Amino acid sequence: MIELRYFAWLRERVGTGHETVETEAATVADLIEELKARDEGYAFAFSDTGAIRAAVDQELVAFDAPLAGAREVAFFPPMTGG
Amino acid sequence: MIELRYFAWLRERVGTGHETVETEAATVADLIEELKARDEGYAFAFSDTGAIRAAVDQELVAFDAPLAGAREVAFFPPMTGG
Amino acid sequence: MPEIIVQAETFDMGAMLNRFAGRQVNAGAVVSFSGIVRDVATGDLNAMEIEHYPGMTERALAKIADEAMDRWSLADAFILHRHGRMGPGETIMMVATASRHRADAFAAAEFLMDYLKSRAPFWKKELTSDGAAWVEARDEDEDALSRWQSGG
Amino acid sequence: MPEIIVQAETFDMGAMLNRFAGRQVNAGAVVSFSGIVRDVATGDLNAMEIEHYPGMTERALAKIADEAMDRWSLADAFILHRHGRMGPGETIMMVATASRHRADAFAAAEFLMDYLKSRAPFWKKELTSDGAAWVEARDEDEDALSRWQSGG
Repeated sequence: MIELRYFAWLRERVGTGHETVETEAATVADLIEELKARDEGYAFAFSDTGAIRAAVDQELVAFDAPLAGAREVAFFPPMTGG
Repeated sequence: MIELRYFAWLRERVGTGHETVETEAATVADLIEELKARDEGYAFAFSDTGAIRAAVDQELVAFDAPLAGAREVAFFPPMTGG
Repeated sequence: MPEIIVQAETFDMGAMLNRFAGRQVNAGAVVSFSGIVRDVATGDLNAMEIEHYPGMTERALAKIADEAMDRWSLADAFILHRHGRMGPGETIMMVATASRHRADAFAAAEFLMDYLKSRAPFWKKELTSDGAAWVEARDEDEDALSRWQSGG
Repeated sequence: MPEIIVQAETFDMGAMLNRFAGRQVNAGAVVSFSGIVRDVATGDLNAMEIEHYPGMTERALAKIADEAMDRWSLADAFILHRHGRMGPGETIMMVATASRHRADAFAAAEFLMDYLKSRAPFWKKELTSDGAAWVEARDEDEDALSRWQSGG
């Protein structure tokens, strides 16, 4: 069981800020593919992966990061703080 | 007639903060030579010209700056503000 | 130990600067950066909304501040970033650094800003009379990071 | 039009930062530098005395600030420098810059400091239990100017 979190326009496109999923995905990239296969909303939300960043357990990671042991995975656009 | 001004340790060595002089010196360097020739106090004050800066009419200048038309010449050590 | 504050409430940048400078015992150089909500090009910004990732935000800011403390000779560092809704003219965030050497205080403050812009989980949305729009990340903000990656 | 203040009186850096930031209409980035009297290495600084050249001081600071306004995209700049006697912990001076772009605000503030250090007619004297000693100019302060001379 992994807690998924979405922020900013990704949250708006997915339609929720968080959800819990059962997944066998080995990496962040695998998880994205799984999500995109769900329905057109997810497919649209994740269509431009170049514009998406991911964090595993609140640390920024590359898409090839493994999910073994992860409790929380977050997806969001590039940050715009400051 | 030129008004001379001295600051920081140069003022302390010369023994005054300002004085008025009659001079025929053509440049700042000439004026320094004139002052050094006055007495041992001035000779000591101006002994290390590498450690002295000059301003003519409140603008920093090089020692070869002309004195024609100058009203005020100031001598002081390198600045240490900030 | 750098201080990190994440809050929705407004704050007084001058009071924060005095508070930060006042606790420095032996650091003669204090640099601050403050970010203020500015109007958009079209001149009709009603408000800005900042979303963040509670938990990760504090971790990311602490990590950035620790990195700055490691890279430069700093006595102290401070980051405050707001989230939620704010109007034009309100202060969004502030960083401050203290050092014995001004060059270190300046470099570290700029480093904090560059990293915070692109590595701390905040997202800005501008609300104008045309509606709401997420602010897009700028390539130059990402580029700004590269200079810190080949030796500070 | 940059504001230049030369005074003997103490001042409140936070109040000055708020005053400066508060008059910016469209500049989202405000950088400040404050210099505080710090104790000397031997730990027995009683006071610092700053001598200056009235008249030339104001001209030199205005020139430096104008140069910063020309070089960068600045909305505003501010310099305050004290003279006379001050004790450890007191604020000696402050500069502030405002811009739409943080990189400009940072670069201009650092430029102001670098020039002010070596080109504005102030001289510091440290009073310790051993007596009074003029602070010597540091080569690195002169060196700091060189980077601004090959294009800002």
